[in-house]
Amino acid sequence: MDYSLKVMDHFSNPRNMGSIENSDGVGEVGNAKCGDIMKIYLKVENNRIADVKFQTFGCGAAIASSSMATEMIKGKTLEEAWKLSNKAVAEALDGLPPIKMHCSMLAEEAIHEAINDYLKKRGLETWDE
Amino acid sequence: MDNSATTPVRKEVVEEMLPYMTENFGNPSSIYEIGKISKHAIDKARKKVADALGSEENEIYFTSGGTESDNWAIKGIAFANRSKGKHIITSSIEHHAVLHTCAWLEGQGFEVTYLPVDKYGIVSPEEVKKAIRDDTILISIMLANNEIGTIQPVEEIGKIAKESRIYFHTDAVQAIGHVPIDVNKMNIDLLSLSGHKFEGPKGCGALYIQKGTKIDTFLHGGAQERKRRAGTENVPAIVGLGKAIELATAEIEESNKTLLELRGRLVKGLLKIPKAHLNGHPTKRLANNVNITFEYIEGESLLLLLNAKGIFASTGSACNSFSLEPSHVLTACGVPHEIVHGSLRLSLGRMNSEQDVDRVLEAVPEIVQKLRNMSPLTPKEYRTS
Amino acid sequence: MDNSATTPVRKEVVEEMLPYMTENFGNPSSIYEIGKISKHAIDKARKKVADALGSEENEIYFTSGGTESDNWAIKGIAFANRSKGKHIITSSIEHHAVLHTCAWLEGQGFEVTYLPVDKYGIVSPEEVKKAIRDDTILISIMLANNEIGTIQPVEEIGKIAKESRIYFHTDAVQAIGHVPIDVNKMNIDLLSLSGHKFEGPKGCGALYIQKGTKIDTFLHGGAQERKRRAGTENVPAIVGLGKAIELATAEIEESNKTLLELRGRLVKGLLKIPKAHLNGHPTKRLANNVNITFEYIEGESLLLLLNAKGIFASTGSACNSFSLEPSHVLTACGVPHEIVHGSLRLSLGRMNSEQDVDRVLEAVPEIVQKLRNMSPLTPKEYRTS
Ligand SMILES: Cc1ncc(COP(=O)(O)O)c(C=O)c1O
Ligand SMILES: Cc1ncc(COP(=O)(O)O)c(C=O)c1O
Ligand code: FES
Ligand code: FES
Repeated sequence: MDYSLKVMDHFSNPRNMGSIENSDGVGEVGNAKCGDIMKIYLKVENNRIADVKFQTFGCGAAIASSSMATEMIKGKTLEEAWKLSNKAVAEALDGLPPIKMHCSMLAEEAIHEAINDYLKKRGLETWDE
Repeated sequence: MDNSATTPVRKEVVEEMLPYMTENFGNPSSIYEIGKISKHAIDKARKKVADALGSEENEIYFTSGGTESDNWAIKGIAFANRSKGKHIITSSIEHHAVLHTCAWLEGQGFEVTYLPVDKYGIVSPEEVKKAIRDDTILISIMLANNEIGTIQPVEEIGKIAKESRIYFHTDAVQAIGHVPIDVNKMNIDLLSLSGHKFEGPKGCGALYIQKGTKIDTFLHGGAQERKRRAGTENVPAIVGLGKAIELATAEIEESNKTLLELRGRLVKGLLKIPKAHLNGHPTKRLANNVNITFEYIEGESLLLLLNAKGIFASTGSACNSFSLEPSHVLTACGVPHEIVHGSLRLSLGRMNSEQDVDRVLEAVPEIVQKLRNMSPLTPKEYRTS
Repeated sequence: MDNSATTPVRKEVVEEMLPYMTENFGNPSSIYEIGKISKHAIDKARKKVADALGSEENEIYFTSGGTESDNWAIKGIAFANRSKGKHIITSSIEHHAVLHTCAWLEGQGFEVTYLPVDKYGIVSPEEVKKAIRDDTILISIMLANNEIGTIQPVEEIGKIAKESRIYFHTDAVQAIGHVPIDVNKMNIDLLSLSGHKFEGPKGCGALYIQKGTKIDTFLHGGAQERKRRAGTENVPAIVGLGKAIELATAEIEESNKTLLELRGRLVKGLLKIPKAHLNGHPTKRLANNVNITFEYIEGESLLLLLNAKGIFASTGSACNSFSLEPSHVLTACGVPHEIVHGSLRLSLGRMNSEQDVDRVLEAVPEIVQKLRNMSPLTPKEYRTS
């Protein structure tokens, strides 16, 4: 695969890898295309993402996207985090090979799931795509 | 350690090829002589291929590679024997050059039976027998599989085909230089091979066609290859293929002895990793092939981390394929979907040493652990952080 | 002087190819990097071919040569568009790679119109128009003929095909490096070329397929060439083809100027021999092609005597062909049977000089005379003994 240096960096040294005990929201999604799985854990304080961790079962692009996406939403408000698109993640990684674009979708979807899980736990209404 | 994908061209082979690319061409005024020299060179190469297969020289046809050989064998037999029948038998673990050709023929009105394999990837001769119909015209079963190295009972299948007077083709692309071949003893009517899999050149292969076989031409045009395969002959590549198969065949025994030792060491070492499973048959496999699945992790990321350590390998993971489909071979062997993802193929070559094996055995456990720590699927007891 | 049959690989081309056969392969631990290097090298070569044809890069597919390109184009279009129709139009002077492919398709239920040519070997666009039926799916007319060098009115034929929404394929194997090509301006949907005809390597060619063309895969298998042409890529050859087409295209104008001068000298000199006739068109022909018939003599013996003097050439004589049929091209141009026997093709190359031409002009009259003295057909007035 023709991965950018940025992808290789985030893949080899993933940021925010792991899980959060007593997290405020967890999102787990599977990739319809290749069957891979990503899990995002959120710690939320004052509507902001105080901490975030991920676990990923997937390819280099999926792991790098997880790492980059968690970096990008850390410290952001939930609304800001919700708006993070897979395209923005891919761009931040200096691009992904076309066949690997779907891997960055995992990150976007897992973040949405995690935020909705948080909202649900709070008894709030979940958000739509 | 990815010698099943492609091998570098062997030094002795390059040396044989070069004159046909450079010097001999440098002197246009001697072109007529070159014509003769080239013809003799091709004949010599053809003899070497025939010797490696136990066939006659005039049963060997040079092609552009394993893919063309497979396409020619299957389409050529199908179209030439259409009036006799429209049924083809193959297995579910063939190379795509066979499977996609069969699929295309299905679109042309042919019918194809894709035989299942057991958990080791072996086709049962009994199943072949049962699948034969009155209108079966071709059986195509590979000699050795490119992913899991499983060696098929080709001789038995050939015998069944012969008894039923059905043509038998075998894709031997992975077998050359590893499995001794005798087309007559094995009852093979058509056999495909490809130069770059045994340290010969890319873009050159051969098809063995037993005398008297009714087969259509596939590449139509000029009168080359006794009017059966058109196209200006790729002289340097043909010469290289001849040299490479000569060397590879002469060294089978010696090479297999070394490879078996290395393979044993590699398999033993890798299976020490918990939740690791060997794919394919424990003994009926190519001496150079190791295919192992590590649960909870995905193969492409495993490859990338290995690459970073200078180790090149291959995987059946969906993520590493253009189609995003997991390996059809491992799937056919009944390996569950999630587990196919974590497969790793290492294929040893003549240049690999014990040190190389040890380097792999040092690198893999660490990398597998790193990825398991990252994976949401890994149970607690297999995590270290 | 037989550059239309094959050309030596150009020095600059061999130099570009070698690293992909040797050095880059010598270091197995860097194989992953080699994978990328190879991919980039192929992309670069693809760009060079696209530039030479005025196409997009993703419209170029590498093949094993002109023969495969022709087979793919014609069978691929035929099978993919069978539901639309079963009629194909081609000419009677195409290369056998086209004609034999069409003949095979006739056996598969397709119908083929073989258009006649005028005495110069030119296909009339009017005739093409008239031959079109409701079920015509493909028109295949070569750009330049390999025997008599005639250049066809491809742009006009392409226009007719476009207006009738019929795919148009042209065999440009002989045209590369001689005729400037712009596939869009010329309304070409498919174009075949072959490396070794313009000082590139043997065993490598390309097929241009316009985006959106409905065509079946011909070589089924792996996902190479964006899943349309399977088979491990012949990297060194592809690199060489790219370099060769770049050089050949850049030099068209200059090379044609030199060749036209040499050709003029050659034709003028040879036509001084009595009862000698130029075959093909006087001006609408490849700058490097000379095809002349000498009455009363037979071509193979002419070739042999020329060879003895270090001059290599070609003939349309039946005696020199595997089928013992005289040239179908000259026959289609209306050259009478007895006279076809005495045809001589000389095809000039970049390496030929005025001295070479003069050497031919010195040798041929003498040899022709010798053979005429030997022939029972020669009238008294053309004998010297
Ligand atoms: C078993 C098998 N068959 C056919 C092929 C196709 O050979 P090639 O890529 O040389 O055309 C390969 C290699 O990719 C193979 O491993
Ligand atoms: C016009 C034409 N088409 C096709 C071919 C076939 O090319 P190749 O022999 O490279 O397959 C040739 C050369 O022999 C040719 O001159
Ligand atoms: S996660 Fe499967 S292709 Fe990226
Ligand atoms: S006379 Fe010998 S082949 Fe024609």
